[in-house]
Amino acid sequence: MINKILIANRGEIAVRVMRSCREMGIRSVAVYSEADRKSMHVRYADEAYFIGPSPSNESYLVIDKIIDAAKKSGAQAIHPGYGFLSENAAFSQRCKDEGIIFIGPSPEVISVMGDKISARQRMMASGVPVVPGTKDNITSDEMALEVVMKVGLPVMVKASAGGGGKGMRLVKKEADIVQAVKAAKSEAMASFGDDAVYVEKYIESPHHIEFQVLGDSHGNVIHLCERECSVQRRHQKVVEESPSPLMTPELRKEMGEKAVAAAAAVNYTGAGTIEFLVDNDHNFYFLEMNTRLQVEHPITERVVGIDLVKEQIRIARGEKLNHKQEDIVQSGHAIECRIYAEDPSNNFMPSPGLIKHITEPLGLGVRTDGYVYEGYEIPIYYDPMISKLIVHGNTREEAIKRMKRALYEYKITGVKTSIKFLERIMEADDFVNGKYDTHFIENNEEFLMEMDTCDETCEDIALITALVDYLDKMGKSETTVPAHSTSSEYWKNFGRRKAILRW
Amino acid sequence: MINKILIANRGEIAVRVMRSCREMGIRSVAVYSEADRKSMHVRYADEAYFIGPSPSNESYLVIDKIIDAAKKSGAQAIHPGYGFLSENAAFSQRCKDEGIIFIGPSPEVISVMGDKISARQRMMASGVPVVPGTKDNITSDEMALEVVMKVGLPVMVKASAGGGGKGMRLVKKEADIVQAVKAAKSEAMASFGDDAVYVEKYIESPHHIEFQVLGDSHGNVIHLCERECSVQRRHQKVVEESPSPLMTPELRKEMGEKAVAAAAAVNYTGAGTIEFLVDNDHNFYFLEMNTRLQVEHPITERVVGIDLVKEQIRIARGEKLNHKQEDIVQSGHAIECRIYAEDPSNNFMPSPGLIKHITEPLGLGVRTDGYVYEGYEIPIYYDPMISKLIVHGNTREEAIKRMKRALYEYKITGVKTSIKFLERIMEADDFVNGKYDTHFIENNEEFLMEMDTCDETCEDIALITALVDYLDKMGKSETTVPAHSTSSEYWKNFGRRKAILRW
Amino acid sequence: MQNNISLQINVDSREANLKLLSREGNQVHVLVDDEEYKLDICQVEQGVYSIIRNGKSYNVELIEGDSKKKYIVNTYRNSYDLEIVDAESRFMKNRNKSMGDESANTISSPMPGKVVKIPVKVGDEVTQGQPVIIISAMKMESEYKAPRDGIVSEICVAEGDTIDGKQPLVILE
Amino acid sequence: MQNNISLQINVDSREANLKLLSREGNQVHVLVDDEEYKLDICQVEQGVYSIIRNGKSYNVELIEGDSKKKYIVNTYRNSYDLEIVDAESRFMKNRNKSMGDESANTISSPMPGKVVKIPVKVGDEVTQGQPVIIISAMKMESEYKAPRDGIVSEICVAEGDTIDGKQPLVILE
Repeated sequence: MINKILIANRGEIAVRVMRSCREMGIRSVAVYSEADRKSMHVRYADEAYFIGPSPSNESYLVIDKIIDAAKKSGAQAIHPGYGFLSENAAFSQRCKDEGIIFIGPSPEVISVMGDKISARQRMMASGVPVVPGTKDNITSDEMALEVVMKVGLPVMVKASAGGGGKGMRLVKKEADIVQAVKAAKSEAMASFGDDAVYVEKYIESPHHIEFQVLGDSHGNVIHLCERECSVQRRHQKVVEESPSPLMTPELRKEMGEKAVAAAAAVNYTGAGTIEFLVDNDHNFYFLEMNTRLQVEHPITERVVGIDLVKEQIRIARGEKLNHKQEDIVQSGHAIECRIYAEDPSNNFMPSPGLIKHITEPLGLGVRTDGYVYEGYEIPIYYDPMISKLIVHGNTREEAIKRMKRALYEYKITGVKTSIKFLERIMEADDFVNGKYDTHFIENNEEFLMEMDTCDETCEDIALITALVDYLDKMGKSETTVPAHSTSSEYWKNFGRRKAILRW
Repeated sequence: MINKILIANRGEIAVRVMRSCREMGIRSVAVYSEADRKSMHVRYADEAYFIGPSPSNESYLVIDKIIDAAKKSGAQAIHPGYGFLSENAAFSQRCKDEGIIFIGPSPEVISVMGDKISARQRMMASGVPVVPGTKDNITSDEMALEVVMKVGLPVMVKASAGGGGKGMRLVKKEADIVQAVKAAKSEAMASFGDDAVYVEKYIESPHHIEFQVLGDSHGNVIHLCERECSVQRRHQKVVEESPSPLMTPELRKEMGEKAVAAAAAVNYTGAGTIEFLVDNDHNFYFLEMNTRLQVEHPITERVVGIDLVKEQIRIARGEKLNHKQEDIVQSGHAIECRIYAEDPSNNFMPSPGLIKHITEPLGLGVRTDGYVYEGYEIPIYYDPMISKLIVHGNTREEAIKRMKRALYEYKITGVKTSIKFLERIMEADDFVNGKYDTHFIENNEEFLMEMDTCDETCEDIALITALVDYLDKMGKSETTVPAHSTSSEYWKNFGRRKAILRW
Repeated sequence: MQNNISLQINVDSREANLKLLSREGNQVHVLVDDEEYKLDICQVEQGVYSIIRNGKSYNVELIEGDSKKKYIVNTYRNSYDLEIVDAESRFMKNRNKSMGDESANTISSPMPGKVVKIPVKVGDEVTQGQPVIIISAMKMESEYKAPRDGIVSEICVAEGDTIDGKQPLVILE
Repeated sequence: MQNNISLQINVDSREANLKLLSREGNQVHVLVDDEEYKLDICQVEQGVYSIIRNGKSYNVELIEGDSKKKYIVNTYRNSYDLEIVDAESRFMKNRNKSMGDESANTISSPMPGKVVKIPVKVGDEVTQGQPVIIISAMKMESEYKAPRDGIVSEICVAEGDTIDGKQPLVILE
């Protein structure tokens, strides 16, 4: 019996988990750092415990503090959300040791799937396709040529310790391989102090497509179809949709079966995601598994009609899955846009600060999962995501138009946001036509970054607004009677009402 | 081609219509009275025209002014919303005469269905069941007895000019009919100066169930299933749901066919609603037809997955219906609660005023259709409805729990609202069990009106909050440095931030 | 730091004594009558407070009433009308008492609206329960009745006037 | 009523002259350079204006910048940084000009954050483009570089400090 859950997270995901708890009659317990006393998850929860200073390695990442709060509150289970401790095997183990239910997979599963090499081996053993190549260090020219022979050109040479594109070389001709390995090794050594590199097949026009899976503790595993996540900037997802425009019923069936096989291979329990790379010819390769809820889970919730957090909790309670594979159908089309506090015109620099005004989109087919409110100051310590905007339409076309409508309604002042950038994505031909891969943003950079233009009227109206505001402000600070008092009853009332509002 | 639509309405419905216009790439034109300069529909629209003083009979009900604004703006069509001119045959006719598309049925259809007697006759002629009895004045004892013989007991004697329960008599025994007619006539004469009364079958445990219909100009008519609207207070709907807990597939099929027959009988075009009275034995009777969009249309939109405003516009453009009857299925369960600015503890007295603070519910399965915002003053001239809260769940049980969660999140201060009253409805056994009829609110009055109790702690916390606020307020007005400055950096920052927020 | 401030707050018939024992940042220590409270309290939005006590999270909304000393305070389940009583308000109250209770003579409407009809005129004798003014707001008309027998001494508004909530409309002698 | 008030407002390189010809309630009549505007303008929320001009409805949001005379103004499609210029600001500007432009010597961050690393010390010679301070905010680190060759004359913050946006961090001689 679970009647109280501690949510070891903050921001929108903490609030989102608490919503489902409330609908299930389960009490929710928040934990918060110094910077988060006023955060929405603290206000929303039934209980709240302070866990230390603002930097997450002194609060949200400290296992002892989370466990301590769980014990104080008497919570029987912990939901880790995403990020923070959600894929930390030691945390899952510690919960187990303390007799607290961890809402997620076992420590063993997190370990196996958390390591790229062990995950790859497990997948190969279970017949799930992986990107052809090797993860072994290339120690000789012969070895490099052997891999090229096996997987076929083009290939990518990558640094084992790598990241950020350093130590990477694309090889299209066999003649170039030896030189590429040499160059990559030297760059890897310079960048990471480690010259280990490996060779992998290079996937052209790659699509990032992932499958949501659910597994219960009775051995049942199903998938809830795919999410298309190819709109990425610096490997960060920006827009996701379900179904994928690339998908066919045959490919969905095949990939879904492999996703289920992947999860079943590790006796997966809970909600998880199998990420694949897919090329334009519908070849697909296992990329990694996320053993937690994804940021973009709401689009799946909307098209298959399942509350994933509720399913996670039911599975954690030891219940059998509510649904059979054949019951799962996607209905209509859902798109999610991630709204970040960042400045697209200044290299997407994060923009923490005080929310001075916010209007969230509402109405038919629109879901907003956020956590900021008017007067809230977005802290500098955490992720810049403000909220997620999820829309649903009967068709992809309707969903795109609805997203544009919702973005139009979304107004945030005080911090810079990615809203206008997202509007441009919704208007980009490649996106509208559903013909895009992970190169979408770089391929369309010029269009996406183009400053919106406006005729001079628009600018003049901005000037006049500032003039009126400035005169009123000056008038107010000099006299108690507004300088602009006129015979109009409405204008007078406005002053009076504003005074009331401002007490 | 329609690329600009004037919305001859205000409040939530005007904004709701504009949202669909925006998604269709159609420009929207608002009209506004003096009291509505700051209303959301004016802010949301692409264009806005002033149409006169605040009382609706000097603005929103003045056909000339609406037509004038339509011409000025160049709108090709007018959407009337609900209320105001939406069921005014003269307005529909005037639009026709002016060459403006009226988004609704023809003047003839509005006239026929707007008159109770002609509508009843048309329905009888089309084989749609009506409440047995007569609408003719009872002029003799024999005539009264004759009706009783024909329709069976119990019967209701009603004043033709009646309303508000005056001149009404319930008759359960044949012996009482003559006396009842006499008494009703005398009361009717006293109340309305007209002693005409008629006799109708009395429906026990009546359910108010209505069917949404759509008809195109090519003769196609379909229904979009039912809405259960029996939770009423003084004949005002309070909560609606779809499907109806009373419904069976057989009854739905039968009533749906009659609803389609009713609409087809008048060659109905556009969206309309056939209201029925249904008793516990599944006998049903035509009550009236609403020849416009209903307040509660969103629950149908959610369960059948159709945007009704878009359908209205498509039909007005002369397009054929997008859907066939066999494509229409209800998926899951939707509930709508109407949020009013009223004081349930003071006889539901309207409570206009300034919205000081508002937090709207968000997240999975929740739709809010509203129009007020922080700092908005609800005018005294119009309907006290603030917004509609629509939730969807896979089951009725989930929908009720989600509604409770959403009502919990909904915070409005400054005006009294019906939110707590709606929460009690969601908790009432009769509602939870789906066993209710139009007597629900009176039958459960005691439970619904019960003041929520709270232990003393709750009251003490309220007192302490007031204390803290009062001391801060006093401190602020006396010194520039907050009186409560302490060593805590957070507290100091709070003061600073608030100062920024309040410029 | 504000320490040892005492105030009386009235809510319904209760006259509660509050004593602020200490306040350090968000942490307040208060005595309400004989009950001690240690709370973490902070204003998160204008008029909205978040309170944590013994791990429990409370949300309290607060609106100023007719005066700076009056509040409407909403907790999740309840709404309270509070009045802060200090020396000044005690003096005013006593003075009002000695002048007799004005309010029993005044007919007013709790809500803003429009005067539809005033079926009485100054000097009219009215009996308890007799309608003296009809106000319309949001398409609903409400009759306001004489609270006792008496003579109409003043009519403060005219038919067709727009009125604010709680303003005096008709006064009996 | 405020009539015939004139002000200069700068936006980017444009120096616009605004003249308020008349204002009656929501109705304003303004000359912007040579263009006449008659608008219905009203503040609907704090910092949010609704404007109607020739039947078109505009929504404009406005935030005060670093000073009372600076605004960030958002129309639907664009965002403008405006500065209102009056006698006082002209004087300040001229004085600053004669004192030389300070800003070219100062390295600052546009956003609040935490100082991760300062790889230089006072007296160090730096070359244009050399990183002088690294700031972290929201899990992202940004390097700020010397705008020109020079010598570090002052370091205003220490590693580990939390900083506000736009405060001076490192100053070159």
